[in-house]
Amino acid sequence: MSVLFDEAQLQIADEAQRLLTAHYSGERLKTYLLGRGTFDRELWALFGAQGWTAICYPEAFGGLDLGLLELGLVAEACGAAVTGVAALTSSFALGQALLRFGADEQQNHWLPQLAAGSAIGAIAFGEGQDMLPDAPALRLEGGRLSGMKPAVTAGGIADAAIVLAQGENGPVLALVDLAQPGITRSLLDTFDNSRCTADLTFVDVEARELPGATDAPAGAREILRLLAVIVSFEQVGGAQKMLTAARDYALTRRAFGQPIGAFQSVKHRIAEDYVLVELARANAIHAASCAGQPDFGLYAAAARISATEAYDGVSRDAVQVHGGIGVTWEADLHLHQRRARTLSVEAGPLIFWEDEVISQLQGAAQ
Amino acid sequence: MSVLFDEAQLQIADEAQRLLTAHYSGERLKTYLLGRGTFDRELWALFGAQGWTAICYPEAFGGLDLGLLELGLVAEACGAAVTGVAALTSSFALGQALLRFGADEQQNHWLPQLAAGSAIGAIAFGEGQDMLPDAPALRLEGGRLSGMKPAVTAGGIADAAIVLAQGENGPVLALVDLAQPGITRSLLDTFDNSRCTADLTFVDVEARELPGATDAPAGAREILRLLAVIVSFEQVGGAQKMLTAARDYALTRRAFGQPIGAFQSVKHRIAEDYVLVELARANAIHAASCAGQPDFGLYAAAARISATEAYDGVSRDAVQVHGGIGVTWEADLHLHQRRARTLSVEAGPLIFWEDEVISQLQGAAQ
Amino acid sequence: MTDLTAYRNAARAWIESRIAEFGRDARRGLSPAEDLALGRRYLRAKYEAGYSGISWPKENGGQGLSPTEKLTFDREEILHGFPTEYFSISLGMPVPIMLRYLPDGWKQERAIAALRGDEIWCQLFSEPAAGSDLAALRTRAIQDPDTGDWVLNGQKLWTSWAHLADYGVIVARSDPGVAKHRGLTYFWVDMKAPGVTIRPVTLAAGDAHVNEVYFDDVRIPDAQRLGPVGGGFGVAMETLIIERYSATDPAANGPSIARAIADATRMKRSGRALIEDGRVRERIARNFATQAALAAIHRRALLSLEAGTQPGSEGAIHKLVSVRNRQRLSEFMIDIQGVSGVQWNEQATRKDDWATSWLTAPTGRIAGGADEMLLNTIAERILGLPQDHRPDKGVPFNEIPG
Amino acid sequence: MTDLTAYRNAARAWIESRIAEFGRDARRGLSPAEDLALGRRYLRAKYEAGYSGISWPKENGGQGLSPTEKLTFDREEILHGFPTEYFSISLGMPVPIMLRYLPDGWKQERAIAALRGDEIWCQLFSEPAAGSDLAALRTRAIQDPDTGDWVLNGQKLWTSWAHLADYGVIVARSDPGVAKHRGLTYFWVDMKAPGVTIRPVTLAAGDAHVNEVYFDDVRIPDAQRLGPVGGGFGVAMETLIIERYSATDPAANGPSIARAIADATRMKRSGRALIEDGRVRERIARNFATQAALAAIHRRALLSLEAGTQPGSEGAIHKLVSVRNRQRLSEFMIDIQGVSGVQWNEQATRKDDWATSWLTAPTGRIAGGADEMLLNTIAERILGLPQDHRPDKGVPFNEIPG
Repeated sequence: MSVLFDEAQLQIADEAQRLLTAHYSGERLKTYLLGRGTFDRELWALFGAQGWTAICYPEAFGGLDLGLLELGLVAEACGAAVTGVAALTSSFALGQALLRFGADEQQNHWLPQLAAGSAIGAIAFGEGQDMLPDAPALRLEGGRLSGMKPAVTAGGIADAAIVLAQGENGPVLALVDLAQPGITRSLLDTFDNSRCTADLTFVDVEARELPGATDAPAGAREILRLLAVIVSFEQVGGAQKMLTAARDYALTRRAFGQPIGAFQSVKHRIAEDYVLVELARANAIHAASCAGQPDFGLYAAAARISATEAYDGVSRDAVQVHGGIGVTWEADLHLHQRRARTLSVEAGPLIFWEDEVISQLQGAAQ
Repeated sequence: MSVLFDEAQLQIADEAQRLLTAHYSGERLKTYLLGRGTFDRELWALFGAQGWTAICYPEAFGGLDLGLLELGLVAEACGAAVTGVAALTSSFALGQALLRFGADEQQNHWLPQLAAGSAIGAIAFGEGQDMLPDAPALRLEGGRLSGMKPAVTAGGIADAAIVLAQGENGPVLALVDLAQPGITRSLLDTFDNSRCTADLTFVDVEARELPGATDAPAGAREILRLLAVIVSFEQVGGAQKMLTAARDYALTRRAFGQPIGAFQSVKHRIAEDYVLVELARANAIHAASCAGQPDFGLYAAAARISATEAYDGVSRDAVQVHGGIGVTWEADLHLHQRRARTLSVEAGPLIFWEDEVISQLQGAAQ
Repeated sequence: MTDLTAYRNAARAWIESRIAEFGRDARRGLSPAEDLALGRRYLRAKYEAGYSGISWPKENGGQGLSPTEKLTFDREEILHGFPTEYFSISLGMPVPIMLRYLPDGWKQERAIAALRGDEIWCQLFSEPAAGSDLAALRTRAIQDPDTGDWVLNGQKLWTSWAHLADYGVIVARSDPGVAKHRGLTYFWVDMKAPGVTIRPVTLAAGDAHVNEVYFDDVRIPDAQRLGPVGGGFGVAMETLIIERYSATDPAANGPSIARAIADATRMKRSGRALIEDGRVRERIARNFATQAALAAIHRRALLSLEAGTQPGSEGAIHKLVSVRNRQRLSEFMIDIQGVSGVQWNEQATRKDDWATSWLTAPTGRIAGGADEMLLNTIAERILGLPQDHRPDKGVPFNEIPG
Repeated sequence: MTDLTAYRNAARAWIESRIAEFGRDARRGLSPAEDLALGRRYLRAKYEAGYSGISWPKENGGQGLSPTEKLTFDREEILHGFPTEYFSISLGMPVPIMLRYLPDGWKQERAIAALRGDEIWCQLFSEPAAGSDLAALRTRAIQDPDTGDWVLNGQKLWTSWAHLADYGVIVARSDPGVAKHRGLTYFWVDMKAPGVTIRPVTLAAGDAHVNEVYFDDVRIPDAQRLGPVGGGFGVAMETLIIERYSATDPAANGPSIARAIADATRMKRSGRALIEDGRVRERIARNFATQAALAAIHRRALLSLEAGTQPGSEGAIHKLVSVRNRQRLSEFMIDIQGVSGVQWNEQATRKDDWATSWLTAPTGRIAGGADEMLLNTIAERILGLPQDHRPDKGVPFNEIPG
C-alpha cells in the first residue's frame, strides 16, 4: 500500500532538509572526495543528536521505533545534500541484521551504540562481481575469520561489520568487531572517497555467527533489500536536487536571446527527468510501506531500479543542461554525478536488481 | 574497405529508384497486406526483366556476375518503395547456397531459373526461437524429409527451398523442390502478408543434401550473413524513406503558428534519425565490400544491427512526427512500420546478431 | 472495515457476477453490432445496480458519491474487458459538460439515456489542421442575424464513435478576425441532423472507431450554445479536464508483465529459456519497475483525492510513460519469438497479443495528448519552464500564415 | 602499391620507431612539465622528419601535400598516445588562420616555431555568457581614435592550454550598438602582454588544461587585427571550420571494444563469465556496430576527399555518437564490476580506465560543440529544417535583455 505522509513524517522530512541544507558545503565535500578515509564527522554527530541514527531501532535499545519511511525521508534529505556520511545507511544495514538475526548479547552490545551513533557499522557481502556469492571465499572456521572482502562501504571507519562468509556447513552471516588485530583496512581510491570504501582483509580474526541467520543467503538478501530501499530514498533526494538545479539553470541561463529552458531539447529533457524522479519516488515510498509483507523484496528491487535510473539519468542530464559550467570542479554537479554512480554500484548494480525482480516474478508465477 | 560507388553502381541505383518509385502504389501494397498469399507478381516480372534477379550469379548461369553492393543498391530502392516482393532476397539466399554448396546438377537446374526470375527460392533454417538450431527437429533420412519449418519467408510462393535439417550424422543443408506431394504450405496471418510467410510441413518428401555444405551450421550461417547484408540495404532504404517523409512533413505541417520542424522535439528527433540512417548505410556498404574476407561475418552482423535499429527507430519516429495522420490506414507509414518489424524479425532479431558479433569478437581476441 | 472497503467489496462482488455475461470471453467472436448491443445491455445492468454516474449528483441520474467511489469501482471494472469503450467518452466529457451548461429537464433525460446506454454522445474537437494545436480549428459557425441560429460548415477529424453517436459537442470558429483562441464558440449538435456526414477513418491496425465528420450548412438554434460567444476555447478546456483522474492500467492496456514472464519462460533459445537471457530480464524487470511506480502513483493520487487534494501531473506521467513502455516491450517480445514473431491475428486485442499491442501503440502516443504535448504540460505547468515560442500568439486567426 | 600506400607505410615505420621514446608507456609517471618537454621534443622530431604541417604550403614550413596525406599520418599517429595534445589546437586553428591574414615574414617564423613545438597558440573565443551562443560574447575592444590601437577588457573562458601559450587569437566586441554577430572584431594577442591574467579552471575529474583568461586594458596595435572591423564573427567561423576533417577514434578516446570484451570475459557472476550475460552482449555488440559505422563513415570521407569532394556531416555525426556511446558503455562497465566498480585511479587515462572515461565523458559532450548544437547543425544544414526561434536576431547587442 502506498501512503501519504502524516504530520510527524513531514516534520522529520522538513527538519532533515532544513538542517542538511544549512550544513551543506560543496567545498567541504570536495575535501572528502580528495582525501581517502575522511568523512563528515561533524555531520555524523548531528545525526546522532537529531536521533536519525535511532530511527529504526526499538525503544529498548534507545531507538525511536519508527520505520523505513521515516529513515527514508532522512536519507532523501541526505541525498539532496550529497552528505559525506555513508554510515547512515551502512550502520542501518548492520543494525537491521543484528535486530533480525543477532544473539541477545550482540544486540545488547551494539544496538544502543548504533542507535546513538557512537558506533558505525558496515556490511560486507559482495565478492568480485557477485553481490551475494553462493560460496564466499571469505572463510569462518572455528569462530575465526580469514580472507578478504572487497570495497566495503564505510569499511575504513566502521567499528563492526556483518560478513557473509563460508562456514563449516555452508554460508553464514557473522559479526566481526573491527577493532581487533589481524584486520587490514585498505582504503581504496574511488571517485567518491567520502564513502570510506575499503578492502577488509582478515587473518585469523574472531567473529561470531548471527544465530538467527539460519539461512544466511536469504538473511543477507533481506538486509540488502532493506538497505536498497533506504538508498533508493537517498537516490531520489539526489535526483530531485539535480532536477531542480537543471530547471533553475534553464530558467536563468540565456542563449540566443532567451532562457535555454525555452528550447525544447532542454525543456523536454528536464520534463523527462521530472518523470524519472516521480517514478522513483513513488516506488521508494511504496517499497518502504511494504516492509514485512511477502512482496517487499519485489518492490524493494523495483524501487532500486527506478532510483538508479533516476539519479544516474538526471545527474547526467543536469550536467549537460549546465554546459561548460557543469563539468567544472568548482560547480558541485560532479559531486552528484559521483555519488549517483557510487550509490548505483555499492548497493548492487541494475543487473543484480533486475535479476531479483525476475526471480521473484517467476516465483510468483509458479 | 569501405567504398565509393562507381558510375555503373550509381546507374543501377538510379534506375532501380526510378522504376520502383514509378511503380509504387500504397493502395496495391495494402491489398497484399490484407490478402494472404498474394504478392506483387507484376513487379517481380520487372525484376526479372531488369536483370535484378541475375545480379549475383555468374554469367554461365545467365547472371550478371556482379556483387553484394549492386544487389544491395537494388534492395535499398526496394526498401524505399516497401515493395511487395520478398522473393528478391529469399531467392538470393537460396541461390547463394546452391552456388557455394550445390551439386552441379542442382546448380544447372536452378541457377538459370533463379537468375531469370522464373523460379523463386526460399531458405528455411530457423525453428522456434533459434535462427540456427543445433539439432533441427526437421529430419532428413534416406533422402526423405519429414517435419516442419515455421514462418518461412516466401514459403507460400517458393519453388524450392534450402532447409537446415537433422541428417543421419548431424545437421545438413538440403534442397527440396516444393512442387512435390507431401508438402503442406500453411500461409500465416502476419502483419505483413505480402511476405507470403508460411509454415512448411514435409511428410516423407524427397530432398537432397547440398554436397558442398560439409559443415552445415557454418554453411547456413554464411548464407544468413549474405542475406543479412542485402536485407540491411533494404532496411536502409526504408529508413531513409521514412526519414525523408518525417522531414518533409515537419516542414509543411504547421502548429502554433510555425512548421512543426521548428520545434526542437521534432527537429532533433529527425536529426537523430538522420544519424541512425547514416550509420546503418555506412555499415551496410562496408559489410558488402568485405564479402569473402575473414571479417565479413563480423561486419555483416554489425550492418544488420545498425539497419534494424535504424528502420525500426526511424519509422517509429516518423509516425510520431506525423501525429494523427501517421496512424491511419490511409497514410502509408504503417506499411513501413510493418515492413521494418518484419525485416527485423525474418532475417534474425537483434539478439541473434548481437550474439554473432560477440562470438566473433571473442574469437578474434583468442 | 472502512466504508470504502465495504463499497469496494460490494462493487467487486457485483462486477464479478457480471463477468460470465459481459467479460472478455463473452465478447469473443461477436460482430460489431452484437458487441455494441452487449455494451448497451451492460450499461443498463450497471444503471439498475446503482453503479452508473457514481460521482454525479442524484438529480442527473447519478449516485451522489465522490470521485473516490467512482475510481474504486472503475479499478475493479477495468480488469475484465467489459464492453464499455463505446460509452466512456460520452459519459466522461460531453454529457458532464452539457449538464453544466444546459437548462434542467431535457438535460436530465439525456443524461439518464446516456447512463443507461440508450444514447451516446461524441466530442467534435480535432480537425485536419488542428490536432495538438486545437485553437487552430477552422470549422466555421456563422450566426444568422435574423433568427440567431448558427450555421456550421467544416470538417472534424478523429471523432471517436461518431458513427454511433446521437449527439455531440462541438467547437467552431465564430470570429476569424480575433486571436485564434478567442474566436471560438461551443455548441451541442444532433448527429442525425441534415448536413452531418460521418465517414469512418481506418487506423493502421485496421480498427475503425474514429471518424471524419463533415458539416454542410448544419443549422442549429442559439439555445444549443454552451457558454458565451467567443468563449468556446475555455469550455473546450473545461471539457478536457472534467475527467481529472480516471482508472488506469499501468500496462497501458497492453499485455501484462505476467504474460511477458510466462512467454519468456516457455520460449527457448539453444535449449535455454529466454527468461535466462539478460536482455529479456532487463526489459521485463525495468518495465515491471515502471509499472509498479505508475500503480503506486495512482494509489497515492487516490489517497490524495480522498484527503481532498486535487491530483496534479499523475495523468500526464501515466500516459507518457505507460504507452511508450508498452510499445517498447511489445516490440521486443515480437523479436524474441524468432521467425514466427511476424504472426498477427487481426482479431486479437492489444491486451492479449504482443503484435496487436505493438501495432496500436503509436495511436496511444498521439491520441488524447501527444508525447510532446504531455512533456510541454509537465515542463510548463509543473516545472515552470517557459512556453514554446508561438508566432501566432495574439495574431488574428485570418492573418496567420497557413 | 599506390603513392598513398607508400606514404602510409613510410609514416607508419617512422611513427613506430618513435613509440619507445614518446608513446603512452614512455609518458607514464612524468610530471606535467616533463610531459610538455617530451611533447616539444616529439614535435621537433616530427618536424625534422618532414611530418609537420603535412598539408600546409612549403613556404609556411609545411610539406605541401594534400589533406589525405595528413589524415593518413594522423590515423597512424593517433594510435600510440604521443604527447601531441598541447599543440593540436595551436596547429589546428589559430596558426592556420593567422597564416591566412597576416603579412609574410613574421607569420612564417611563428608557424615554424609552432610546428617545431617551440611556441604554442591558443584560441580565445568562449566566455562565461557565450558558449554555444558565441556571438553573445562581451569582451570589449575599444579603438583609441588617436593611435588606432585597440584596448581589450573582459574575460574568456574554457581556453585550452592558455597557460602554456605564447600567442592567442581572440574575438571581441568592437560595437555593441549593432546586432550581436555584426559587432565583433578578431585579433591576435601576445599572451605574455601586460594585463593578461590566466587562471586554471579545474574540471570535474581533476584535470586542469582549460583556463579563464582576463584582459585588463590590454593594448594592441591595429596591425594585430585579422579581417575587417566588425567582421570578427566571420573570421571566427572560418577558424572553426579550418579543420574540416581530422583523424578520429570511434571509441572517442575511451577504452576499446577489445578491452570491454576482455574485461567481460575475465569477470564472472555466479561462476559465469559476464560476457555470457545478454545485457553485456547487447551493450558491447551495439557499441561495436556503431563504432564500425563511424569507422566506415570516416574511411568513405577520406575516399571522398581523395576524389575531391568536401566532407559534410561526418564530423558532427562522429562527435555526437561516439562520445555518448563512450559515456554509456563506460557507465555500464563500471556497473558490472560489482562493488569494486567504484575504484578510480586519478592517474589513469580515459583510454585505459572505464571510470576516468566515464568521469570525463560529460566534457566531451559539451566542449567543441554540445550535442544540442550538433543536432541543430545536422537538422538545419543537412536536412533543411527551420532555424530555432532566436529573439535576439537583428536586435542591437546592447538592447538584448540579459
